[in-house]
Amino acid sequence: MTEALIVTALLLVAGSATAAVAVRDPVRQSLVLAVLGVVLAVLFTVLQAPDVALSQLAVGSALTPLLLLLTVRKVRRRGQRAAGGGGGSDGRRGGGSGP
Amino acid sequence: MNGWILAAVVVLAAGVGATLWGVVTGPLRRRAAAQNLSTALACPALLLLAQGYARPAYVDLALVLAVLGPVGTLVFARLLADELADDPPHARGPTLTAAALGAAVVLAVSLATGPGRALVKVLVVGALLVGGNLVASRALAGGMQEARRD
Amino acid sequence: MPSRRTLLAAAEVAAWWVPLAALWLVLVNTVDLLEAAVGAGASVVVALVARGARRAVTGR
Amino acid sequence: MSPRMRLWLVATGGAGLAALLVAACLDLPRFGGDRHPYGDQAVEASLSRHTANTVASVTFDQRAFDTLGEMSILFAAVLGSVVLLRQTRDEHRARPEPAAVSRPVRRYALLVLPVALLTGLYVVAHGQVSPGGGFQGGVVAATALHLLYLGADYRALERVRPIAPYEAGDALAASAYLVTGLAALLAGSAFLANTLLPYGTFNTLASAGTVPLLNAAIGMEVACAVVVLLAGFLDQAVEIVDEGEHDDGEYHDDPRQRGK
Repeated sequence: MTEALIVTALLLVAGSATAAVAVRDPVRQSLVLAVLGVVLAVLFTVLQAPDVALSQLAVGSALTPLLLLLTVRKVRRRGQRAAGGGGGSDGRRGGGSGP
Repeated sequence: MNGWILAAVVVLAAGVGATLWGVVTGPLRRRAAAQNLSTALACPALLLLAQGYARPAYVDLALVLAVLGPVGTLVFARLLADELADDPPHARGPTLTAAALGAAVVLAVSLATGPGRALVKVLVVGALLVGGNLVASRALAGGMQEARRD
Repeated sequence: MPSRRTLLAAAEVAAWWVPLAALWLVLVNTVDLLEAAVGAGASVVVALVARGARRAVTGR
Repeated sequence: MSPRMRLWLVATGGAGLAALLVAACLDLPRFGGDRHPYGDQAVEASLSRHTANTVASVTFDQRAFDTLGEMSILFAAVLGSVVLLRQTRDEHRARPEPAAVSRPVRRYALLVLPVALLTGLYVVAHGQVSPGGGFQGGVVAATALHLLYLGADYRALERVRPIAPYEAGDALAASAYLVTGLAALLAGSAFLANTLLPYGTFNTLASAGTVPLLNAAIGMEVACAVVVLLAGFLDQAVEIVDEGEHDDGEYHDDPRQRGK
Protein backbone atom coordinates (compact mmCIF):
# COMPACT_ATOMS: atom_id res chain seq x y z
CA MET A 1 0.00 0.00 0.00
CA THR A 2 2.79 2.41 0.90
CA GLU A 3 4.54 1.52 -2.36
CA ALA A 4 1.39 2.39 -4.32
CA LEU A 5 1.23 5.72 -2.51
CA ILE A 6 4.87 6.55 -3.23
CA VAL A 7 4.49 5.54 -6.88
CA THR A 8 1.36 7.70 -7.24
CA ALA A 9 3.05 10.73 -5.70
CA LEU A 10 6.18 10.23 -7.82
CA LEU A 11 4.13 9.93 -11.02
CA LEU A 12 2.20 13.10 -10.17
CA VAL A 13 5.44 14.98 -9.53
CA ALA A 14 7.03 13.68 -12.72
CA GLY A 15 3.94 14.61 -14.75
CA SER A 16 3.55 18.11 -13.38
CA ALA A 17 7.28 18.85 -13.49
CA THR A 18 7.44 17.80 -17.14
CA ALA A 19 4.38 19.90 -17.87
CA ALA A 20 5.90 22.91 -16.09
CA VAL A 21 8.82 22.71 -18.50
CA ALA A 22 6.74 21.98 -21.59
CA VAL A 23 4.21 24.78 -21.14
CA ARG A 24 5.66 27.93 -22.71
CA ASP A 25 3.35 30.79 -21.67
CA PRO A 26 4.54 32.15 -18.28
CA VAL A 27 1.01 32.65 -16.97
CA ARG A 28 0.01 29.07 -17.67
CA GLN A 29 3.38 27.94 -16.42
CA SER A 30 2.73 29.60 -13.08
CA LEU A 31 -0.56 27.67 -12.79
CA VAL A 32 1.25 24.39 -13.45
CA LEU A 33 3.96 25.43 -11.01
CA ALA A 34 1.37 25.99 -8.26
CA VAL A 35 0.06 22.46 -8.79
CA LEU A 36 3.63 21.13 -8.88
CA GLY A 37 4.23 22.74 -5.48
CA VAL A 38 1.24 21.02 -3.93
CA VAL A 39 2.11 17.66 -5.46
CA LEU A 40 5.71 17.94 -4.29
CA ALA A 41 4.46 18.64 -0.78
CA VAL A 42 2.42 15.44 -0.94
CA LEU A 43 5.51 13.52 -2.11
CA PHE A 44 7.58 14.88 0.77
CA THR A 45 4.83 13.93 3.21
CA VAL A 46 4.66 10.42 1.77
CA LEU A 47 8.43 10.10 2.18
CA GLN A 48 8.02 11.15 5.84
CA ALA A 49 9.62 14.59 5.49
CA PRO A 50 6.86 16.84 6.85
CA ASP A 51 9.23 19.75 7.54
CA VAL A 52 10.26 19.94 3.91
CA ALA A 53 6.64 19.48 2.83
CA LEU A 54 5.62 22.41 5.00
CA SER A 55 8.33 24.61 3.46
CA GLN A 56 7.18 23.61 -0.01
CA LEU A 57 3.54 24.35 0.82
CA ALA A 58 4.35 27.71 2.37
CA VAL A 59 6.47 28.86 -0.58
CA GLY A 60 4.77 27.13 -3.48
CA SER A 61 1.09 27.67 -2.86
CA ALA A 62 0.85 31.47 -2.79
CA LEU A 63 4.25 33.17 -2.72
CA THR A 64 5.75 31.83 -5.97
CA PRO A 65 2.60 32.46 -8.07
CA LEU A 66 2.40 35.99 -6.68
CA LEU A 67 6.03 36.77 -7.53
CA LEU A 68 5.68 35.26 -11.01
CA LEU A 69 2.42 36.98 -11.91
CA LEU A 70 3.63 40.36 -10.65
CA THR A 71 6.72 39.98 -12.83
CA VAL A 72 4.62 38.99 -15.84
CA ARG A 73 2.43 42.01 -15.30
CA LYS A 74 5.36 44.41 -15.24
CA VAL A 75 7.06 42.82 -18.24
CA ARG A 76 3.87 42.89 -20.29
CA ARG A 77 3.32 46.55 -19.53
CA ARG A 78 6.81 47.30 -20.80
CA GLY A 79 6.25 45.12 -23.85
CA GLN A 80 3.10 47.04 -24.63
CA ARG A 81 4.95 50.30 -24.42
CA ALA A 82 7.64 49.03 -26.76
CA ALA A 83 5.07 47.71 -29.24
CA GLY A 84 2.45 50.44 -29.15
CA GLY A 85 4.46 53.48 -28.12
CA GLY A 86 2.38 53.63 -24.96
CA GLY A 87 -0.36 55.75 -26.45
CA GLY A 88 -3.97 54.80 -26.32
CA SER A 89 -3.70 51.27 -25.06
CA ASP A 90 -4.50 50.66 -21.46
CA GLY A 91 -1.06 50.15 -20.00
CA ARG A 92 -2.16 49.37 -16.49
CA ARG A 93 -3.94 46.19 -17.34
CA GLY A 94 -1.61 43.42 -18.34
CA GLY A 95 -4.03 41.32 -20.32
CA GLY A 96 -5.30 40.91 -23.81
CA SER A 97 -2.84 42.44 -26.17
CA GLY A 98 0.36 41.31 -24.50
CA PRO A 99 3.27 40.13 -26.64
CA MET B 1 -3.61 -2.74 4.96
CA ASN B 2 -4.67 0.70 5.94
CA GLY B 3 -7.97 2.06 4.66
CA TRP B 4 -6.91 5.67 5.20
CA ILE B 5 -3.83 5.30 3.03
CA LEU B 6 -5.89 3.51 0.39
CA ALA B 7 -8.37 6.40 0.39
CA ALA B 8 -5.46 8.85 0.08
CA VAL B 9 -4.12 6.92 -2.92
CA VAL B 10 -7.54 7.08 -4.58
CA VAL B 11 -7.95 10.81 -3.91
CA LEU B 12 -4.44 11.54 -5.18
CA ALA B 13 -4.57 9.35 -8.28
CA ALA B 14 -8.12 10.16 -9.39
CA GLY B 15 -8.63 13.65 -7.98
CA VAL B 16 -5.24 15.35 -8.10
CA GLY B 17 -4.35 13.41 -11.25
CA ALA B 18 -7.45 14.77 -12.97
CA THR B 19 -6.66 18.34 -11.89
CA LEU B 20 -3.13 17.89 -13.20
CA TRP B 21 -4.61 16.99 -16.59
CA GLY B 22 -6.92 19.99 -16.33
CA VAL B 23 -4.13 22.42 -15.54
CA VAL B 24 -1.94 21.24 -18.42
CA THR B 25 -4.53 21.29 -21.19
CA GLY B 26 -7.36 23.46 -22.40
CA PRO B 27 -8.16 27.16 -22.17
CA LEU B 28 -6.95 29.41 -19.36
CA ARG B 29 -10.25 29.32 -17.48
CA ARG B 30 -10.11 25.56 -17.21
CA ARG B 31 -6.54 25.69 -16.02
CA ALA B 32 -7.33 28.23 -13.32
CA ALA B 33 -10.29 26.20 -12.08
CA ALA B 34 -8.15 23.06 -12.04
CA GLN B 35 -5.48 24.82 -9.98
CA ASN B 36 -8.11 25.70 -7.38
CA LEU B 37 -9.37 22.11 -7.33
CA SER B 38 -5.86 20.72 -6.89
CA THR B 39 -5.48 22.37 -3.48
CA ALA B 40 -9.08 21.50 -2.59
CA LEU B 41 -8.27 17.84 -3.21
CA ALA B 42 -4.70 17.66 -1.91
CA CYS B 43 -5.75 19.00 1.50
CA PRO B 44 -8.15 16.09 2.23
CA ALA B 45 -5.43 13.75 0.97
CA LEU B 46 -3.01 15.21 3.53
CA LEU B 47 -5.63 14.77 6.28
CA LEU B 48 -6.09 11.14 5.23
CA LEU B 49 -2.32 10.62 5.30
CA ALA B 50 -2.05 12.12 8.79
CA GLN B 51 -4.73 9.70 9.94
CA GLY B 52 -3.23 6.78 8.02
CA TYR B 53 0.25 7.27 9.48
CA ALA B 54 -1.34 7.89 12.93
CA ARG B 55 0.67 11.10 13.27
CA PRO B 56 -1.48 13.97 14.56
CA ALA B 57 1.39 16.42 13.90
CA TYR B 58 0.89 15.94 10.15
CA VAL B 59 -2.49 17.71 10.49
CA ASP B 60 -0.43 20.94 10.49
CA LEU B 61 0.31 20.33 6.81
CA ALA B 62 -3.39 20.16 5.98
CA LEU B 63 -3.94 23.27 8.12
CA VAL B 64 -1.33 25.29 6.23
CA LEU B 65 -2.66 24.11 2.87
CA ALA B 66 -6.24 24.90 3.90
CA VAL B 67 -5.13 28.44 4.82
CA LEU B 68 -2.79 29.15 1.90
CA GLY B 69 -4.38 27.14 -0.93
CA PRO B 70 -7.34 29.51 -1.41
CA VAL B 71 -4.95 32.46 -1.04
CA GLY B 72 -2.99 31.10 -4.01
CA THR B 73 -6.18 30.87 -6.06
CA LEU B 74 -7.06 34.45 -5.07
CA VAL B 75 -3.64 35.50 -6.40
CA PHE B 76 -4.60 34.09 -9.80
CA ALA B 77 -8.13 35.50 -9.60
CA ARG B 78 -6.75 38.92 -8.79
CA LEU B 79 -3.86 39.17 -11.23
CA LEU B 80 -5.50 37.32 -14.11
CA ALA B 81 -8.82 39.15 -13.68
CA ASP B 82 -8.59 40.70 -17.14
CA GLU B 83 -7.76 37.48 -18.94
CA LEU B 84 -10.51 35.64 -17.09
CA ALA B 85 -13.11 38.41 -17.39
CA ASP B 86 -14.08 37.62 -20.99
CA ASP B 87 -14.40 33.93 -20.32
CA PRO B 88 -14.88 33.25 -16.62
CA PRO B 89 -14.38 29.71 -15.38
CA HIS B 90 -17.59 28.14 -14.18
CA ALA B 91 -16.78 24.83 -12.60
CA ARG B 92 -19.74 24.48 -10.29
CA GLY B 93 -19.99 20.71 -10.53
CA PRO B 94 -16.34 19.86 -9.86
CA THR B 95 -16.05 22.56 -7.18
CA LEU B 96 -19.06 21.26 -5.28
CA THR B 97 -17.82 17.68 -5.68
CA ALA B 98 -14.42 18.64 -4.27
CA ALA B 99 -16.08 20.53 -1.41
CA ALA B 100 -18.29 17.53 -0.65
CA LEU B 101 -15.30 15.22 -0.73
CA GLY B 102 -13.41 17.53 1.63
CA ALA B 103 -16.37 17.63 4.01
CA ALA B 104 -16.74 13.84 3.89
CA VAL B 105 -13.04 13.31 4.62
CA VAL B 106 -13.13 15.80 7.49
CA LEU B 107 -16.21 14.05 8.88
CA ALA B 108 -14.59 10.60 8.65
CA VAL B 109 -11.34 11.80 10.21
CA SER B 110 -13.13 13.59 13.03
CA LEU B 111 -15.22 10.49 13.75
CA ALA B 112 -11.98 8.51 14.01
CA THR B 113 -10.34 11.21 16.15
CA GLY B 114 -12.99 11.18 18.85
CA PRO B 115 -13.93 14.12 21.06
CA GLY B 116 -11.23 16.48 22.25
CA ARG B 117 -9.15 19.40 21.07
CA ALA B 118 -7.77 17.38 18.15
CA LEU B 119 -11.33 17.05 16.86
CA VAL B 120 -11.85 20.82 16.95
CA LYS B 121 -8.56 21.25 15.08
CA VAL B 122 -9.71 18.91 12.31
CA LEU B 123 -13.02 20.75 12.12
CA VAL B 124 -11.21 24.11 11.87
CA VAL B 125 -9.15 22.71 9.00
CA GLY B 126 -12.34 21.49 7.34
CA ALA B 127 -14.09 24.83 7.70
CA LEU B 128 -11.08 26.72 6.30
CA LEU B 129 -10.76 24.23 3.45
CA VAL B 130 -14.38 24.13 2.30
CA GLY B 131 -15.13 27.81 2.93
CA GLY B 132 -11.87 28.97 1.39
CA ASN B 133 -12.27 26.94 -1.76
CA LEU B 134 -15.89 27.99 -2.29
CA VAL B 135 -14.92 31.66 -1.93
CA ALA B 136 -11.88 31.19 -4.18
CA SER B 137 -13.85 29.47 -6.93
CA ARG B 138 -16.45 32.23 -6.76
CA ALA B 139 -13.71 34.80 -7.07
CA LEU B 140 -12.35 32.95 -10.12
CA ALA B 141 -15.82 32.88 -11.69
CA GLY B 142 -15.91 36.65 -11.87
CA GLY B 143 -16.90 37.37 -8.29
CA MET B 144 -13.60 39.05 -7.52
CA GLN B 145 -14.56 42.58 -8.41
CA GLU B 146 -17.72 44.49 -7.79
CA ALA B 147 -18.37 47.01 -10.51
CA ARG B 148 -14.96 48.37 -11.43
CA ARG B 149 -11.78 46.66 -12.43
CA ASP B 150 -8.45 47.62 -11.00
CA MET C 1 -12.44 58.39 31.75
CA PRO C 2 -11.56 56.85 28.40
CA SER C 3 -13.39 58.15 25.42
CA ARG C 4 -15.97 56.23 23.47
CA ARG C 5 -13.47 55.71 20.67
CA THR C 6 -10.93 54.03 22.92
CA LEU C 7 -13.59 51.79 24.40
CA LEU C 8 -14.76 50.74 20.95
CA ALA C 9 -11.19 50.01 19.87
CA ALA C 10 -10.55 47.95 22.99
CA ALA C 11 -13.79 46.06 22.43
CA GLU C 12 -12.84 45.25 18.86
CA VAL C 13 -9.39 43.98 19.83
CA ALA C 14 -10.92 41.92 22.63
CA ALA C 15 -13.51 40.50 20.25
CA TRP C 16 -10.66 39.30 18.04
CA TRP C 17 -8.50 38.18 20.95
CA VAL C 18 -10.96 35.69 22.43
CA PRO C 19 -11.48 33.48 19.34
CA LEU C 20 -7.80 33.76 18.38
CA ALA C 21 -6.60 32.64 21.80
CA ALA C 22 -9.13 29.80 21.68
CA LEU C 23 -7.80 28.83 18.24
CA TRP C 24 -4.24 28.74 19.63
CA LEU C 25 -5.34 26.41 22.42
CA VAL C 26 -6.99 24.18 19.83
CA LEU C 27 -3.89 24.03 17.65
CA VAL C 28 -1.37 23.12 20.33
CA ASN C 29 -0.54 19.63 21.50
CA THR C 30 -0.37 19.97 25.25
CA VAL C 31 -1.70 22.87 27.27
CA ASP C 32 0.53 24.24 30.00
CA LEU C 33 1.11 27.65 31.52
CA LEU C 34 3.87 28.75 29.15
CA GLU C 35 1.85 27.60 26.15
CA ALA C 36 -1.15 29.61 27.30
CA ALA C 37 1.01 32.67 27.93
CA VAL C 38 2.65 32.51 24.50
CA GLY C 39 -0.75 31.97 22.90
CA ALA C 40 -2.21 34.94 24.73
CA GLY C 41 0.67 37.16 23.64
CA ALA C 42 0.54 36.05 20.02
CA SER C 43 -3.22 36.56 19.97
CA VAL C 44 -2.83 40.15 21.21
CA VAL C 45 -0.44 40.93 18.35
CA VAL C 46 -2.67 39.25 15.78
CA ALA C 47 -5.80 40.94 17.15
CA LEU C 48 -4.12 44.33 16.76
CA VAL C 49 -3.15 43.47 13.19
CA ALA C 50 -6.71 42.30 12.50
CA ARG C 51 -8.07 45.63 13.68
CA GLY C 52 -5.49 47.49 11.61
CA ALA C 53 -6.43 45.46 8.55
CA ARG C 54 -10.12 46.13 9.05
CA ARG C 55 -9.46 49.83 9.42
CA ALA C 56 -7.23 49.90 6.35
CA VAL C 57 -9.99 48.34 4.25
CA THR C 58 -12.97 50.27 5.54
CA GLY C 59 -10.92 53.45 5.93
CA ARG C 60 -12.03 54.30 9.45
CA MET D 1 32.96 31.82 -27.76
CA SER D 2 31.18 30.48 -30.79
CA PRO D 3 27.77 28.81 -30.38
CA ARG D 4 29.23 25.54 -31.60
CA MET D 5 31.95 25.66 -28.98
CA ARG D 6 29.44 26.51 -26.29
CA LEU D 7 27.28 23.56 -27.28
CA TRP D 8 30.27 21.26 -27.02
CA LEU D 9 31.13 22.63 -23.62
CA VAL D 10 27.60 22.09 -22.34
CA ALA D 11 27.48 18.60 -23.83
CA THR D 12 30.79 17.63 -22.22
CA GLY D 13 29.78 19.01 -18.85
CA GLY D 14 26.36 17.41 -19.04
CA ALA D 15 27.78 14.04 -20.01
CA GLY D 16 30.28 14.19 -17.15
CA LEU D 17 27.57 15.11 -14.67
CA ALA D 18 25.31 12.35 -15.97
CA ALA D 19 28.09 9.76 -15.68
CA LEU D 20 28.87 10.83 -12.10
CA LEU D 21 25.19 10.79 -11.14
CA VAL D 22 24.69 7.31 -12.57
CA ALA D 23 27.81 6.08 -10.76
CA ALA D 24 26.54 7.61 -7.51
CA CYS D 25 23.06 6.12 -7.96
CA LEU D 26 24.48 2.63 -8.49
CA ASP D 27 26.25 2.87 -5.14
CA LEU D 28 23.30 4.22 -3.14
CA PRO D 29 21.77 2.16 -0.33
CA ARG D 30 18.47 0.56 -1.34
CA PHE D 31 15.30 2.71 -1.24
CA GLY D 32 13.67 2.59 2.17
CA GLY D 33 16.39 0.43 3.73
CA ASP D 34 16.75 0.06 7.48
CA ARG D 35 20.35 1.19 7.88
CA HIS D 36 20.60 4.93 8.60
CA PRO D 37 23.93 5.59 10.31
CA TYR D 38 23.63 9.36 10.16
CA GLY D 39 19.92 9.34 11.03
CA ASP D 40 20.48 7.23 14.13
CA GLN D 41 23.15 9.58 15.45
CA ALA D 42 21.06 12.67 14.72
CA VAL D 43 18.04 11.19 16.51
CA GLU D 44 20.19 10.22 19.48
CA ALA D 45 21.68 13.71 19.72
CA SER D 46 18.28 15.38 19.41
CA LEU D 47 16.74 13.14 22.09
CA SER D 48 19.62 13.89 24.44
CA ARG D 49 18.71 17.57 24.11
CA HIS D 50 14.99 16.95 24.60
CA THR D 51 14.06 17.98 21.07
CA ALA D 52 11.02 16.13 19.74
CA ASN D 53 11.49 17.30 16.15
CA THR D 54 14.82 15.90 15.01
CA VAL D 55 14.85 18.13 11.94
CA ALA D 56 14.69 21.21 14.15
CA SER D 57 17.51 19.79 16.22
CA VAL D 58 19.63 19.28 13.10
CA THR D 59 18.97 22.73 11.63
CA PHE D 60 19.09 24.82 14.80
CA ASP D 61 21.38 22.86 17.07
CA GLN D 62 23.66 20.28 15.44
CA ARG D 63 23.97 22.29 12.21
CA ALA D 64 23.06 25.75 13.48
CA PHE D 65 26.08 27.23 11.72
CA ASP D 66 24.75 26.03 8.34
CA THR D 67 21.46 27.74 9.10
CA LEU D 68 23.35 30.96 9.77
CA GLY D 69 24.75 30.68 6.26
CA GLU D 70 21.32 29.99 4.77
CA MET D 71 19.90 32.96 6.60
CA SER D 72 22.60 35.23 5.23
CA ILE D 73 21.87 33.93 1.72
CA LEU D 74 18.22 34.96 2.07
CA PHE D 75 19.28 38.28 3.58
CA ALA D 76 21.67 38.98 0.71
CA ALA D 77 19.15 37.88 -1.91
CA VAL D 78 16.49 40.21 -0.55
CA LEU D 79 19.03 43.02 -0.30
CA GLY D 80 19.96 42.44 -3.92
CA SER D 81 16.38 42.51 -5.13
CA VAL D 82 15.68 45.67 -3.15
CA VAL D 83 18.59 47.34 -4.92
CA LEU D 84 17.54 46.03 -8.34
CA LEU D 85 13.86 46.90 -7.92
CA ARG D 86 14.35 50.38 -6.49
CA GLN D 87 12.79 53.35 -8.18
CA THR D 88 15.28 54.73 -10.69
CA ARG D 89 15.50 58.27 -11.95
CA ASP D 90 13.53 57.65 -15.14
CA GLU D 91 10.64 56.10 -13.27
CA HIS D 92 7.88 57.77 -11.36
CA ARG D 93 5.09 56.62 -9.12
CA ALA D 94 1.49 56.56 -10.18
CA ARG D 95 -0.99 56.10 -7.44
CA PRO D 96 -2.76 52.77 -7.98
CA GLU D 97 -6.46 53.00 -8.49
CA PRO D 98 -8.65 51.71 -5.73
CA ALA D 99 -10.07 48.32 -6.55
CA ALA D 100 -13.59 47.37 -5.65
CA VAL D 101 -13.26 43.78 -4.53
CA SER D 102 -16.54 41.99 -4.06
CA ARG D 103 -17.87 41.64 -0.57
CA PRO D 104 -17.43 37.87 0.00
CA VAL D 105 -13.78 38.01 -1.04
CA ARG D 106 -13.15 41.07 1.13
CA ARG D 107 -14.78 39.45 4.13
CA TYR D 108 -12.89 36.24 3.54
CA ALA D 109 -9.62 38.16 3.42
CA LEU D 110 -10.35 40.08 6.63
CA LEU D 111 -11.39 36.89 8.42
CA VAL D 112 -8.60 34.63 7.21
CA LEU D 113 -5.78 37.17 7.60
CA PRO D 114 -5.70 36.86 11.41
CA VAL D 115 -6.17 33.10 11.25
CA ALA D 116 -3.29 32.73 8.77
CA LEU D 117 -1.09 35.05 10.81
CA LEU D 118 -1.79 33.08 13.98
CA THR D 119 -1.09 29.84 12.12
CA GLY D 120 2.26 31.27 11.04
CA LEU D 121 3.15 32.23 14.61
CA TYR D 122 2.03 28.79 15.80
CA VAL D 123 4.28 27.09 13.26
CA VAL D 124 7.23 29.29 14.30
CA ALA D 125 6.71 28.70 18.01
CA HIS D 126 6.35 24.93 17.74
CA GLY D 127 9.33 24.20 15.50
CA GLN D 128 10.95 22.09 18.22
CA VAL D 129 7.91 19.88 18.87
CA SER D 130 6.12 19.44 15.54
CA PRO D 131 6.95 19.83 11.85
CA GLY D 132 7.62 23.43 10.94
CA GLY D 133 9.82 26.14 12.31
CA GLY D 134 11.01 29.63 11.61
CA PHE D 135 11.20 29.47 7.83
CA GLN D 136 7.83 27.84 7.22
CA GLY D 137 5.96 29.93 9.78
CA GLY D 138 7.63 33.13 8.66
CA VAL D 139 6.54 32.61 5.07
CA VAL D 140 2.98 31.81 6.16
CA ALA D 141 2.81 34.95 8.31
CA ALA D 142 4.21 37.15 5.54
CA THR D 143 1.79 35.70 2.99
CA ALA D 144 -1.06 36.36 5.41
CA LEU D 145 -0.38 40.10 5.35
CA HIS D 146 -0.70 40.14 1.56
CA LEU D 147 -4.29 39.00 1.81
CA LEU D 148 -4.93 42.72 2.19
CA TYR D 149 -3.71 43.30 -1.36
CA LEU D 150 -5.76 40.39 -2.67
CA GLY D 151 -8.89 41.16 -0.67
CA ALA D 152 -8.77 44.95 -0.93
CA ASP D 153 -6.17 46.96 -2.80
CA TYR D 154 -2.55 48.00 -2.67
CA ARG D 155 -3.25 51.14 -0.68
CA ALA D 156 -4.85 49.12 2.11
CA LEU D 157 -1.76 46.91 2.23
CA GLU D 158 0.55 49.92 2.32
CA ARG D 159 -1.35 51.30 5.28
CA VAL D 160 -0.56 48.28 7.50
CA ARG D 161 2.85 47.69 5.96
CA PRO D 162 5.23 50.61 6.26
CA ILE D 163 8.40 49.16 4.78
CA ALA D 164 11.01 50.73 7.06
CA PRO D 165 10.19 48.72 10.23
CA TYR D 166 10.24 45.49 8.23
CA GLU D 167 13.67 46.31 6.83
CA ALA D 168 14.86 47.07 10.35
CA GLY D 169 13.21 43.90 11.65
CA ASP D 170 14.99 41.84 9.03
CA ALA D 171 18.39 43.12 10.12
CA LEU D 172 17.48 42.93 13.80
CA ALA D 173 16.40 39.29 13.57
CA ALA D 174 19.53 38.37 11.64
CA SER D 175 21.67 39.92 14.34
CA ALA D 176 19.60 38.24 17.06
CA TYR D 177 20.65 34.91 15.60
CA LEU D 178 24.29 35.99 15.70
CA VAL D 179 23.99 37.31 19.23
CA THR D 180 22.52 34.02 20.45
CA GLY D 181 25.52 32.27 18.95
CA LEU D 182 27.97 34.75 20.48
CA ALA D 183 26.29 34.39 23.86
CA ALA D 184 27.18 30.72 23.85
CA LEU D 185 30.74 31.70 22.99
CA LEU D 186 30.85 34.15 25.90
CA ALA D 187 29.42 31.54 28.24
CA GLY D 188 32.48 29.45 27.54
CA SER D 189 31.45 26.97 24.87
CA ALA D 190 31.49 26.98 21.09
CA PHE D 191 29.75 29.45 18.77
CA LEU D 192 26.03 28.59 18.50
CA ALA D 193 26.42 25.62 20.84
CA ASN D 194 23.17 24.71 22.56
CA THR D 195 24.41 25.11 26.13
CA LEU D 196 22.84 28.37 27.29
CA LEU D 197 19.42 27.26 28.47
CA PRO D 198 18.14 24.19 30.31
CA TYR D 199 16.83 21.53 27.95
CA GLY D 200 13.40 21.54 29.60
CA THR D 201 10.61 18.98 29.36
CA PHE D 202 10.48 16.85 26.24
CA ASN D 203 7.67 17.67 23.79
CA THR D 204 6.65 20.97 25.36
CA LEU D 205 7.19 24.57 24.29
CA ALA D 206 10.01 25.01 26.82
CA SER D 207 12.29 22.31 25.49
CA ALA D 208 15.39 22.02 23.32
CA GLY D 209 17.40 24.86 24.89
CA THR D 210 18.13 27.65 22.43
CA VAL D 211 16.30 26.03 19.50
CA PRO D 212 13.07 28.00 20.11
CA LEU D 213 15.04 31.27 20.31
CA LEU D 214 16.84 30.62 17.04
CA ASN D 215 13.53 29.54 15.50
CA ALA D 216 11.93 32.81 16.55
CA ALA D 217 14.84 34.81 15.11
CA ILE D 218 14.63 32.95 11.80
CA GLY D 219 10.84 33.32 11.75
CA MET D 220 11.06 37.07 12.14
CA GLU D 221 13.90 37.32 9.62
CA VAL D 222 12.04 35.32 6.98
CA ALA D 223 8.73 37.08 7.53
CA CYS D 224 10.32 40.53 7.24
CA ALA D 225 12.45 39.46 4.28
CA VAL D 226 9.45 38.12 2.36
CA VAL D 227 7.44 41.27 3.10
CA VAL D 228 10.29 43.49 1.85
CA LEU D 229 10.82 41.29 -1.22
CA LEU D 230 7.14 41.33 -2.15
CA ALA D 231 7.01 45.07 -1.54
CA GLY D 232 9.70 45.51 -4.20
CA PHE D 233 7.78 43.38 -6.68
CA LEU D 234 4.42 44.98 -5.87
CA ASP D 235 5.85 48.48 -6.20
CA GLN D 236 7.21 47.65 -9.62
CA ALA D 237 4.07 45.90 -10.82
CA VAL D 238 1.48 48.25 -9.39
CA GLU D 239 2.96 51.68 -8.68
CA ILE D 240 6.19 52.42 -10.49
CA VAL D 241 5.84 53.53 -14.10
CA ASP D 242 8.65 54.08 -16.60
CA GLU D 243 9.09 57.36 -18.39
CA GLY D 244 6.95 57.07 -21.46
CA GLU D 245 5.14 54.04 -20.16
CA HIS D 246 1.50 54.81 -20.37
CA ASP D 247 -0.40 54.91 -17.14
CA ASP D 248 -4.02 55.71 -16.60
CA GLY D 249 -3.69 57.04 -13.07
CA GLU D 250 -4.19 60.76 -12.79
CA TYR D 251 -2.13 61.26 -9.68
CA HIS D 252 1.62 61.36 -9.83
CA ASP D 253 3.12 61.06 -6.44
CA ASP D 254 6.41 62.57 -5.54
CA PRO D 255 9.26 60.07 -5.88
CA ARG D 256 10.37 61.14 -2.42
CA GLN D 257 7.41 59.26 -1.07
CA ARG D 258 9.25 56.02 -1.69
CA GLY D 259 8.96 53.71 1.24
CA LYS D 260 5.70 55.03 2.55
